[in-house]
Amino acid sequence: MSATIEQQEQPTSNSKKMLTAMVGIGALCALLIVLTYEGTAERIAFLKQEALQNAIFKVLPGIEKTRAFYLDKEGHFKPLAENQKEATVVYAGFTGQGELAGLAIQGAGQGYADVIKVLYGYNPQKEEIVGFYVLESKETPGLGDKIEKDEIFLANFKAMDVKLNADKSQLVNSVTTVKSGEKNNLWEVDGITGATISSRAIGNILNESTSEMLPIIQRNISEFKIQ
Amino acid sequence: MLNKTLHISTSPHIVKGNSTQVIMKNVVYALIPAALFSVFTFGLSALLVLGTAVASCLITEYALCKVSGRKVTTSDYSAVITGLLLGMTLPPAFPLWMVACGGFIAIGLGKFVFGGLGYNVFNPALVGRAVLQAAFPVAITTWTDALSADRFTSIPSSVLALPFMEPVYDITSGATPLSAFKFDHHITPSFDLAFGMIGGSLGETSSFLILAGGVYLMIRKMANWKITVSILTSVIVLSGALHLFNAELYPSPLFMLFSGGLMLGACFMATDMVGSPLTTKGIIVYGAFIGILVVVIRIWGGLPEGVMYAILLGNALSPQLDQWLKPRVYGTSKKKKS
Amino acid sequence: MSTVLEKEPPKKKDLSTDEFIKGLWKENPVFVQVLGMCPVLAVTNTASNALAMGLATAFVLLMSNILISALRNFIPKQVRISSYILIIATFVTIIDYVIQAISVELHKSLGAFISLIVVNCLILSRAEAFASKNTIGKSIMDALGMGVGFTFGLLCLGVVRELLGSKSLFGFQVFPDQFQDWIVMILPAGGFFTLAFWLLIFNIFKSKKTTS
Amino acid sequence: MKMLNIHKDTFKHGVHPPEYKEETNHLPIRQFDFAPVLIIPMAQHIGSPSEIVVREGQEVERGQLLAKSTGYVSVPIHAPAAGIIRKIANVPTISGKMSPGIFLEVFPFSGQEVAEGMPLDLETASADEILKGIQDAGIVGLGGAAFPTHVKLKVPDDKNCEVLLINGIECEPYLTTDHRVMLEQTEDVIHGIKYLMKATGAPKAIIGIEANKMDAAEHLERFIPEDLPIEVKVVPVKYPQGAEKMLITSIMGVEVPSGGLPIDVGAVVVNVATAAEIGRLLPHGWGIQERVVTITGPGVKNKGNYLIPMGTPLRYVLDQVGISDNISEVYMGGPMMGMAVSNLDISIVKGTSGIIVFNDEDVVSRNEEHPCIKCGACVEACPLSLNPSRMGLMAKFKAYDRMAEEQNLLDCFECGSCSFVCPSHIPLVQYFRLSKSIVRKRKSAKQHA
Amino acid sequence: MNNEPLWGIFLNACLINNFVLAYFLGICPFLGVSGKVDTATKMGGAVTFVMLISAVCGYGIHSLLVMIDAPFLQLISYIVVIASTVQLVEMIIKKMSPSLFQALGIFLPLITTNCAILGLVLFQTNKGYDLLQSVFYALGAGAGFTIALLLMAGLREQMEFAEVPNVVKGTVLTLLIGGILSLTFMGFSGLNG
Ligand SMILES: Cc1cc2nc3c(=O)[nH]c(=O)nc-3n(C[C@H](O)[C@H](O)[C@H](O)COP(=O)(O)O)c2cc1C
Ligand SMILES: Cc1cc2nc3c(=O)[nH]c(=O)nc-3n(C[C@H](O)[C@H](O)[C@H](O)COP(=O)(O)O)c2cc1C
Ligand SMILES: Cc1cc2nc3c(=O)[nH]c(=O)nc-3n(C[C@H](O)[C@H](O)[C@H](O)COP(=O)(O)O)c2cc1C
Ligand SMILES: Cc1cc2nc3c(=O)[nH]c(=O)nc-3n(C[C@H](O)[C@H](O)[C@H](O)CO)c2cc1C
Ligand code: SF4
Ligand code: SF4
Ligand code: SF4
Ligand code: SF4
Ligand code: FES
Repeated sequence: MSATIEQQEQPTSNSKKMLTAMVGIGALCALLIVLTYEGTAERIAFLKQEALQNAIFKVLPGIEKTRAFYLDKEGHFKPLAENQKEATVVYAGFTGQGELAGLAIQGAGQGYADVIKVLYGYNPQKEEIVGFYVLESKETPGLGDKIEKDEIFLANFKAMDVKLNADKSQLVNSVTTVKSGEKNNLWEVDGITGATISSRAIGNILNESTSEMLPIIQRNISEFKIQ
Repeated sequence: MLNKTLHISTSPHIVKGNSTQVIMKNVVYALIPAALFSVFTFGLSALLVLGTAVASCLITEYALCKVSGRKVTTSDYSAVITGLLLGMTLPPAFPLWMVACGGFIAIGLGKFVFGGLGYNVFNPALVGRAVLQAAFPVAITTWTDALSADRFTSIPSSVLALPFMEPVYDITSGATPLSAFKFDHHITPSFDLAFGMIGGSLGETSSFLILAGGVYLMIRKMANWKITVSILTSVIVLSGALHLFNAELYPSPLFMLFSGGLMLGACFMATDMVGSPLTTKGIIVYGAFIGILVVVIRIWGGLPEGVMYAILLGNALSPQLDQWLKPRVYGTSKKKKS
Repeated sequence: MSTVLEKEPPKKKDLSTDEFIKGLWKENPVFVQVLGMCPVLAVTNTASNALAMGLATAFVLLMSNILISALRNFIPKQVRISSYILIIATFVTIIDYVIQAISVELHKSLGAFISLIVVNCLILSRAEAFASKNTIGKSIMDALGMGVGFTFGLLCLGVVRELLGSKSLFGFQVFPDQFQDWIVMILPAGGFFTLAFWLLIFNIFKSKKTTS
Repeated sequence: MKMLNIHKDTFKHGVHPPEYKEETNHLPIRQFDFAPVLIIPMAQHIGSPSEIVVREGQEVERGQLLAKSTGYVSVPIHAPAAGIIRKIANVPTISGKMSPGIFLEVFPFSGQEVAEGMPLDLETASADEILKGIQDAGIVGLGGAAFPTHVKLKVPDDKNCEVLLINGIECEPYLTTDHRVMLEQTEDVIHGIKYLMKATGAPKAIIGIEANKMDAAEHLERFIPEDLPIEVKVVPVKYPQGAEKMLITSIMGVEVPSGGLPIDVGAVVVNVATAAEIGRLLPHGWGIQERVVTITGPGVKNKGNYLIPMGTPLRYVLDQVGISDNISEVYMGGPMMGMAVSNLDISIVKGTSGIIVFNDEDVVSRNEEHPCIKCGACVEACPLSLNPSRMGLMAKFKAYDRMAEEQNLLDCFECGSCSFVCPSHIPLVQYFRLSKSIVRKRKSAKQHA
Repeated sequence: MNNEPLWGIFLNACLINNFVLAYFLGICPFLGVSGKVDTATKMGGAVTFVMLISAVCGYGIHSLLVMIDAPFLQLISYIVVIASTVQLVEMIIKKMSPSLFQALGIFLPLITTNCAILGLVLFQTNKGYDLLQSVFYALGAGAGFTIALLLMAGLREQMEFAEVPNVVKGTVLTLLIGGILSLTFMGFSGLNG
């Protein structure tokens, strides 16, 4: 680190004094930071894990264990090792008996204010979305943030029809958002008045994510095993 | 006879016709037909909204002048215009207390803090509306259907909502042609658009009367026709090109022209000289900028309507336009800039 | 609240109390110096965010003032700014981890603005203008005064914005259910308007005082 | 007959005030009676005032030298009538300042023959002799500025005069003096142009006339001999086409550089009445004694174009033509640039081109002033493409130096177009006049310091 | 990890979530250096330039930190890198083009402690942009910053000669104009979606 600092200052006559000062301060700072990091890392990791677990349990009701899988380049799901970082990760939820009960999938897309990130639960047997949770959104409080809290809106995702066609290549009915109160089919999202844009964004995110992920998941459903 | 004391004034000793006050008065006249029509289509609530808007603007202007010890300027009609135009941009079932807040903001924030008439850089009525839209986005996008049967006998309960309380809607909320287009890809027939049998703000529903008022002002040289023409032309050209390219996705220029607040904006709001550039070149670019932005926001943006934002941005850009398109002073070379 | 502060006569004898008081009122970083405005506007959409941000800043201010004051004779002139930045960045990193360890939610709502305390001009300006020239004791008082003054400023904004924007205070509902939220207050524009509003009040108050 | 040269080009911007010329433009020039006493101020031209060479009680002939020039930028003054010098005292002038002046009691029964001087033959005289002759004749610009003409005609050694522009534009409303001069003193005009061309060395002359004086243009066209390189060009009607910069742009298509003079683009501009005066006086070696003045306006009973002796008191003039009971303001010059008269004891001088009398109801200056609404009318009017709106605001906030630095204030020639169009009735020109004088004062103070 | 299109990133940073008007980054120069169009232009140029360089360096640093797995050094290394690049840039410009240094010189040190720059690098890391995306993000943010600063400067120059009430003059008016501008920029929302 002190190397980076040196480059910032031109060497002058009393450069030795400067060097000692900077190295000294650098060392002190590094010490402080590392101490804090070590002291808090565990708790932070725990809190983060807890938050994620909570979300997964929320979108996949009735599961007892989870395991993360990633999609490799050949289009297969592999268990995710600890600290491994991959682009596409899904979380499989298992019942107490170790049976696959559902998959928690992340989706993202442009909302009214910024990108919205969601996590939704997919039940591969029933071919339904069974749960929905907003991971991140900057939608307007009081308007767009109803997508996180509005009971009626969240009810859309208790049992949403996302059936694939016979050869498992695409959705039978794409997910669409309709005007508030006009929902007639199980694959439709009943919009929120005053937050049409946000609710439409959710529909789009789900539609995109399901069209892309579900065919792959269904093809490789056997790869999700608890151990 | 010749011992009379003479007055002295400085040249020039003759002046051209219209004075500021006369211009302002005529803008009010030009707005009245469209305002009356909105009362006809939306009934009592429209009357109340317009009345409250004008009254709150006048009261605010009077109060602020008094408080700051300035000359009271309520008689120059400009606050009346601001009030009328603010009212025209609001939906008919808008709570009156919010209208009053809008009037206060329009004059206070939009005009007074800048130094009063002539010094404001943004269109006061639109500042009022922009704040209202950001503060109460639900109320300002709840539309009543036009020509409801009981419009002259009953007042929607939302209009009379208690101050600072959330309005309760007992009306069926309709869609505006623009939101119907944006969210449902439904195009309203042109006839309905032009003659106002549609939902929308008070001043969105009678494009023809507004255009007529605007033309009256332009003929009397009280509004700059170049602004209006520049806006409308750029809207027609851009949306026309898009429509030719893909008529499914992009609505026709006719729809663009007569829907939403474009006419009101182009004839009465963008033409407010206070916020527009001084030079002819600047004015034309300003108009084109507004027109293009309206189309862009309507077609690609998140919001169904963009006239208000386009005009406010045009206002913000005006000083720059004046600077960039500053005419070369006679007898100086191009390079010399200040 | 402000009038109460105004009436309190500065205690002449105790110099360190002076340092404390000036940050609260006469040199209030938000209302008088208008320093470090970015967090002021960005994270004051609720009172709790404002408080957390204020305290975090105050913490960094205090710790870096202490350290810089302690090291003031050791740091050569040429590298002092770099050293200050290094020290400040260290404490910001620390408070960042501490907040994460307290609550992930809170960390999320303050977002990148915790990290941005590094560049808050208030801290660097106190380091340069005060801590580098004064004893640890005085620097602590200065940092406390400025920190509390800054937190007070943030709270003034946060309270107004949260009350009007979501009818609550520190998350507890204050106004009745039917109260119409002014959503603009929690939007960026609301930040500008609220700060302008407080400065306006301040100006009116000052001009009244000078005329009377 | 040559085809009339109708010119479509004109300068940018400008305004179209109502003309009001039809009331006097058909009225031939009439000789005005001599007033019993003529009051002749010494400061009636730009430059240093003339120095009196006569005594009180002295009898003078018409055309005799009363005062001599006191330097290069100065001209002599000649007696406008035969009479006796009654008094030499300070007299008021239109600017409000006092000036030394001569009270000349006119001999009532004199034939008023003009005393012969030193004739100047066009064929034999050199350019410098002509310039000297012009100065000796006391000639100053009759277009309004009253700047000594010989100074203007002197072409600097490093420059060339390529064209002599004769200014017959007369763009001010109401005024018709130049119009009548072109119709009635045609020969003098052409004779004067010959002198002027010789004096400046200009190979050709162009007479610029606005399209509302087609009769004068056609008349001149008919009169100009085929072999003379003199052209008549008719330009569209627009104020202030008569300003020399605008005239040069309209006719030559070039711009006089900011801060420069017409000669920088190879032109010298002379008013048509000035030319006529040169053509009339020089062959006889006379001095200037009278000039054509349009007297008009709603408050005047006998409107017309009059040949009035220099020094005739304004009070006498108004008495003779008759004025209405409710007069309110009297202007010397046109309504766009002319000055309001505060004192009727001033007299007609060489620079007086018109007298306009307004009644109470015609006066516009009492219109209430409103704030500038940024309508841009003034910007569209200013012939120099200045920004009067911005300058008006800057003047209000006393940012005079910045007006000069950023807004080219000193280029403004106070034409009044901006004030004329301003719907808020802001006295813009008045602001600019004041600002210019303050800036000039500060500049010279800085130079002296 | 992020597949936003480049134009969307640019628009987002420039207009929709303008750094100054929506994220409140760089408020101090927005309030302080927006009095004159001329200086505002130069400041905007300088900030854009430094943003671009910082974004590239920040991307490099981030990759490095991921490699050595030391996330806790992120902030401190970012700030050090930004400070050094600014100083390096200053030195290079001084050598290469004294006239440019004349124009930008006074602004460069100010930029060191400008939160918009640090904010940019932090956000780009949070969003997981790759190098090209980061460059577009920086260009958008810089352009947006410049636009906001220019608009404000134009408006403030206009307000120099206005009868602004005394209690409003100065920072209050600037903030109010900033608020209205911020409202106005809301019109761009959704343009990238
Ligand atoms: C300040 C403001 C914030 C807004 N925030 C959101 C939002 O977060 N989500 C959203 O969908 N629409 C938002 N909107 C858009 C309007 O509410 C828009 O008119 C509405 O989404 C249209 O839906 P409606 O047809 O149901 O009224 C916002 C508008 C404004 C003015
Ligand atoms: C605004 C303005 C308008 C003028 N209009 C005329 C005009 O119509 N006719 C004219 O002869 N001179 C006019 N002048 C004066 C000319 O610029 C120029 O001084 C004159 O033609 C020179 O001739 P003189 O010196 O013989 O008077 C005007 C000047 C100004 C500033
Ligand atoms: C001090 C002074 C010096 C001048 N010198 C010259 C000159 O050398 N050559 C010239 O053509 N005009 C000269 N002029 C005349 C002006 O350019 C101009 O013709 C005169 O002021 C009247 O023009 P106007 O009525 O258009 O303003 C001079 C004027 C002044 C006040
Ligand atoms: C043609 C014309 C259009 C106007 N448009 C508006 C407007 O849109 N909003 C407004 O508040 N005032 C408008 N006014 C009135 C006046 O110019 C306005 O109150 C000033 O902006 C206040 O300084 C208009 C005036 C005229 C002459
Ligand atoms: S006073 Fe008028 S008529 Fe005379 S020269 Fe000037 S503008 Fe022309
Ligand atoms: S008076 Fe000056 S500013 Fe006004 S129009 Fe004439 S030249 Fe332009
Ligand atoms: S004409 Fe008058 S009101 Fe119009 S811009 Fe010019 S000064 Fe302002
Ligand atoms: S960082 Fe610079 S611009 Fe911002 S407040 Fe501090 S000194 Fe001012
Ligand atoms: S620029 Fe953001 S805190 Fe100063």
